[in-house]
Amino acid sequence: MSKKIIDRLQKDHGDAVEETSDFRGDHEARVKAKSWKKVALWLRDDLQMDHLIDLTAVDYPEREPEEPRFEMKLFVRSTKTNERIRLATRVGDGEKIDSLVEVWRGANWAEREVFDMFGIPFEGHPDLRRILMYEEFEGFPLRKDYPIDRTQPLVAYRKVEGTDKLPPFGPDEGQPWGRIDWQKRLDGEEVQVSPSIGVQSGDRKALSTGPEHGE
Amino acid sequence: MPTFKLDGQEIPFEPGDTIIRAAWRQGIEIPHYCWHPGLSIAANCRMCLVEIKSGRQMALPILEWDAKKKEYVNATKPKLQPACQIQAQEDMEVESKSDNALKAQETTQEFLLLNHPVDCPICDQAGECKLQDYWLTSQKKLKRKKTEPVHKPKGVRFGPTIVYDAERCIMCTRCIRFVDEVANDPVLDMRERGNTNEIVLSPGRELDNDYTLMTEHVCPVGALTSRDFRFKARVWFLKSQPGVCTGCATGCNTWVDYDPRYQRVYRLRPRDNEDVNQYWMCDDGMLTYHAFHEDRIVAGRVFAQGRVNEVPRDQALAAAAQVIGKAEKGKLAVVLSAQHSSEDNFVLGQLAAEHLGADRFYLTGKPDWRGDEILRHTDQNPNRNGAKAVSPTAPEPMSRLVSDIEAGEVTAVISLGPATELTEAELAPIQNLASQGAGAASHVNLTANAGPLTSAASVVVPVTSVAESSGTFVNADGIAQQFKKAVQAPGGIQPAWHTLVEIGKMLGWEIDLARLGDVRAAMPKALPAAAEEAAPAPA
Amino acid sequence: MEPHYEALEDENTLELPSEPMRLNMGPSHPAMHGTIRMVLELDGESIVDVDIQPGYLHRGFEKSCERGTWNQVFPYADRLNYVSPMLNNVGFALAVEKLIGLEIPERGTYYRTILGELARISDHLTCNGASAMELGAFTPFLWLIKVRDWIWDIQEQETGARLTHSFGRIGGMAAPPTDGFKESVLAIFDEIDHAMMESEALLLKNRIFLDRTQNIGNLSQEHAIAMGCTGIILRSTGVDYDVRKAYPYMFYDRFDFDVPVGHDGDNYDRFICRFEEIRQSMSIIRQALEQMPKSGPVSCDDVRYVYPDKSDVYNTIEGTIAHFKLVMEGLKPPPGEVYSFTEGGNGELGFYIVSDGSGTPYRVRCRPPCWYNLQACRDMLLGDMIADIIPTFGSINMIGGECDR
Amino acid sequence: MGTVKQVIGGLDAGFVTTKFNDLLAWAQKYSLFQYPFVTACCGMEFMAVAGPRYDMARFGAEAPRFSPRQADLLWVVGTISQRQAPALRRIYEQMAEPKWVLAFGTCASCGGFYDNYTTVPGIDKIIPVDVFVPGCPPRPEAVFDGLMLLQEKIQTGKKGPLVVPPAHLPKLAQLRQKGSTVDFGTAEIQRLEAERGEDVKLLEPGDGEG
Repeated sequence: MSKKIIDRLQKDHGDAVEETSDFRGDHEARVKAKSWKKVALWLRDDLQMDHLIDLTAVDYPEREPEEPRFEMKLFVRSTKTNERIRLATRVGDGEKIDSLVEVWRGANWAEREVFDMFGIPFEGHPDLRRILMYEEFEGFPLRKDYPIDRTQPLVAYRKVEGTDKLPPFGPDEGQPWGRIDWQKRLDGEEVQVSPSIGVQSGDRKALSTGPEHGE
Repeated sequence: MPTFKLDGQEIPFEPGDTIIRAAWRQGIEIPHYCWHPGLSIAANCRMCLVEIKSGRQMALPILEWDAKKKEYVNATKPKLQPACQIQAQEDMEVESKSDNALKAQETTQEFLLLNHPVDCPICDQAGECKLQDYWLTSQKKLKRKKTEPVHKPKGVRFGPTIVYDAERCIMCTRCIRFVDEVANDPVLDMRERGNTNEIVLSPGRELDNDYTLMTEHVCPVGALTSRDFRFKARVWFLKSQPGVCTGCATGCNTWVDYDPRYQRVYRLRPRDNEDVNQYWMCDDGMLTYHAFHEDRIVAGRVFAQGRVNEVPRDQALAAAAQVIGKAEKGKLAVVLSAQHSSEDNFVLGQLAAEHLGADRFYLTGKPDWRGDEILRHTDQNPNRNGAKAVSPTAPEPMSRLVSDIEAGEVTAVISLGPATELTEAELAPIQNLASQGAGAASHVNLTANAGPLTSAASVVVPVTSVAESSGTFVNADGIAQQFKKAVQAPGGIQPAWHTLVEIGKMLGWEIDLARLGDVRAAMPKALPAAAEEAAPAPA
Repeated sequence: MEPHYEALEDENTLELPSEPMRLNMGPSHPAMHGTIRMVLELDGESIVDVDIQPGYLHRGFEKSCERGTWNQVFPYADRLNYVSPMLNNVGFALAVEKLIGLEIPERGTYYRTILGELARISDHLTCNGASAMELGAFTPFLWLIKVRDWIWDIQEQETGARLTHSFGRIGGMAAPPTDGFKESVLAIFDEIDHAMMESEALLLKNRIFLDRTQNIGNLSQEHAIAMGCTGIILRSTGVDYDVRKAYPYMFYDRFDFDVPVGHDGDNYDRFICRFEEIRQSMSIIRQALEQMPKSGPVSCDDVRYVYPDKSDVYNTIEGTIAHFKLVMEGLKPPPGEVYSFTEGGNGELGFYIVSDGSGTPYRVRCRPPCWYNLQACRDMLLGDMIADIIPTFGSINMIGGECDR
Repeated sequence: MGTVKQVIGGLDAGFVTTKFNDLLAWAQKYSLFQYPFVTACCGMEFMAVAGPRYDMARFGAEAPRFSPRQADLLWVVGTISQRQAPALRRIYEQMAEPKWVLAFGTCASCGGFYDNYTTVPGIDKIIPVDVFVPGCPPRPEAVFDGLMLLQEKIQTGKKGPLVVPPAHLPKLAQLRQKGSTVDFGTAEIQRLEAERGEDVKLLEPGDGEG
């Protein structure tokens, strides 16, 4: 990852850049969502960033509503100069973002995966289908508020005796301090996730709160 | 509001606040063992030492090892001061993360662990132990001392509820200060000095007052453990839901700690609430969780052929519906319970008034007990005010019900909860009423536990306990507080209000109360419950 | 992407123009390794269009990582590219160490290098053996699997497991090398050489093999780069991109080794490149074994991240607390995000990890080389015959666990 | 060979009589035609099993048939995702009776540690299973244990699924285990208990406690 590119980006597309960072030598530039494709083209043509490495997203549900929820990440490198850069942008829930397939054909499957896992629609993608999950699948697994153990079987399970989970398996499988229950956290109900993070109440910490069973 | 600087951050404080308290109000924790928001200041653990940049600098002369000269040279280092004792002042500049402060914390922590036994695997505090937390944040080093640690008494019985382990003790004296200042029963003190000193009981006394379990709660390490909780569960498998104590009319706020794998409650802990219980609870209150699981009514009971038969829940519901359906107009007595949530009482009162035209409402509850001026209220019932508030007409005492029955004005009773002030003898008329069988006249009781009213009923319908349902209590001061469902009720048991709705549906009534939200919406706005949310109280 | 109709336009094709036919290969097909589905658009025998559908082995790697502690990711990472688990182990460990800023002792790094290269050898042996078998040459498969088993014996002697070791740790390795490590590694090298020579003797003069690999499944350099291909697939087209050379990590800058590149990116080049890489890996291992310190720790001693000695855990309270904190809450890296990449069995294996400062990863993204290599498979297949799918797909070395994660 | 009823003229004379079913079972158990449904990591071990060192041919089960109609033993090797499940179900239904299913590895047996939105928690949720081979992946030795269990099952016509017992489990514990697949008889158990009894030393009062 290289600093020169960030500087050139600042110079040529200063208006598009929202924020730059270099943590542990990884240079990242966050650009406005609308100039996502423009900057990508510029990277490919002016900087010979011809080698697409990866494209993915991260879900920060707690940013909403002030900030867009998803953060798209693009990793590209140049086969000529061996330079690398990480490009980022923020997309809200349901907002469209320009597809990069015309810039790097390799983005095709990567974008399909992001669409499949996070539900981010891409503008101008040749065929935007689910790729890892099946068409019948509802919801987007890698969103934080999708419960990890919610299955949607295609084949009805046989009735087998004594194969359901018994304690200590079950709701939390003995995970210390329990799993993070994102749904509750977003509802603002969860007092604490683990002793390491969270509010300090009185003298002794509250343990993480449990699931509200219905009602 | 004046402010001072802590690590460059502006902290507002009220005049008289110490640094640590002002920071704590902002949710910033300065490492500490002996300081407790509800206790006096001892400043003896030296963990909260901070560097105060503003004002007159104090310096200590020290000898410093000079690597070049290969000898000790005279040097000075700033004098650190305990954040728990120094009062915050306008524009004060405090450094709790400066090198000197961190060094001091590290050294203090190392000394505290110097003679600590290797007990984490068998210690009940493991997982919520300050020694563990601060080791990670402040020390981060393995042991340097190679010699045998000092040994001190283990497993000393302090009283019926508390066991003391001197080796784990760090002498923060929180327990001593608590029994002295809060419980007003100064039986604890410390003897000896240095690495041999320990907590002892006053000669001839033992730790046996109404607030002994609090000493365990304020203990920042595993020195004091409660005989009720020790060796029962591991805290990192427990989860907490905000609850309200059912012990008395004070309505202390609690954390209900339960294990989601076994759906069982293991302990109650006080939840801070400046308006109600500050940081404390009484022993009887902390032990009320036993009622969530012990002598529970999980199946229905129907009195027939002169004996009580256990029946499944649905049959009990049918029998109850039959009794209520047969009840003569105006001769049905509705007994609300000060032990049940406002929601339960409200639904019972509403349904009876609307669909049965009942106008006789009575209020039952546990008899008064010995109160004190700390927390314990003489009224043992958490929700007397709430029940009164939601009752269609002002409820009569139970004694009146007895006389009404004797006068023959009441031939059927539907009652809530197991508790009653009446004695065995006074209950006799209700008993007789019940023993006539589930026929013309009878007594239906909805309850979670067995109790006097239960044994005087001809039909018993199981309902959930407080830990298994959400609801609202109104305490003696009229503060309405909501508690949350923690564990799943056994065998599909439903809350009392829901059970009543089911019975009503069996009788073909039109009821549009499906969820708790509907009930709360329908409850009189006069009740603050609809507005106020109890959980979790800002410290 | 428009379908490819070259075969129809060609004058010399004697076939009668026929209706395009839809054919479904997989998801359970012997040549599809069980987990890929190809919907083919056929004209006669030649492939007009193909829709490759991965995802039949999606096991929720990334979601599962957001559940446990950082060290609990290793078993999952093992099963990404399950032909060379140690490479994934090391890759993930390096990523988290980059996030924390941990330096691990020299000996540990060398140890990682050697075990990783052994895994790479077994990966290539498996791939070439299997693709030869799918072309009917069963004997090379037997020979190569035989030597692969010897490599696994060494892995087992070191880590205790034949295949899925979970041997890497954040800040080092689980255990130091065993006593006979160097000798046992050097002992099998001649065997590997021998087996490869024999297999090559059988295959490289074999008309059938050559016909089915040479100029089959060609991939042009531009396509390969634009598709994001890495590793053998990219190198076989003539691009000398190897992470070990381009961005040397660990001690790869201390070794002298070559990066084999192909010429016209067909199955034959890929096959040859794999065998050549095995030889390079062996020379790397030889050098590493020489340079590796004879004694010393393989893990760093920062008790916030690395498990303390058992003797400390059992005898001192500090050790007990450290163990308790690491097991129950997990180590806590600083908040932040890094992307760290290594040369995996199939190309650039990247881990993009996000930490919120807690003991549980906030996001673990694995950049799977197979994913992009398989994407380029369409370009390779268009215009070829249906029978060419077998060698082409075999030479890509698609590993379901890594591709679908 | 099943239960030999009667040997006429000694074995050298070379013919014995037995029940037809036993003979059939004996023939079937040594000529298993397998359909390898290989999806994941376990496939690598499956290669090793088929490879020269472990040589599955010894058990007469080496011939793979990639058409379910020609196979009578279905190896489910590796994780089965929800998306793959219909294919597995279909293939099982296409196989002709008599057919057996062997769950190769932990994922196939119970889903393993992939307890999430996409993985089937054990193929017995989809199709009936005859033998479970635990292990992630199982060692070839364990696989052969499973194969022999299956042969035993075919021969004796045992009902219900069998599980390969862990290797490290003490023999006594194995015997005591519910649904143990091997029956050494009570005499054996008593003998082992006797052995165990000897090396158990009773603590003298005061021992060990300082």
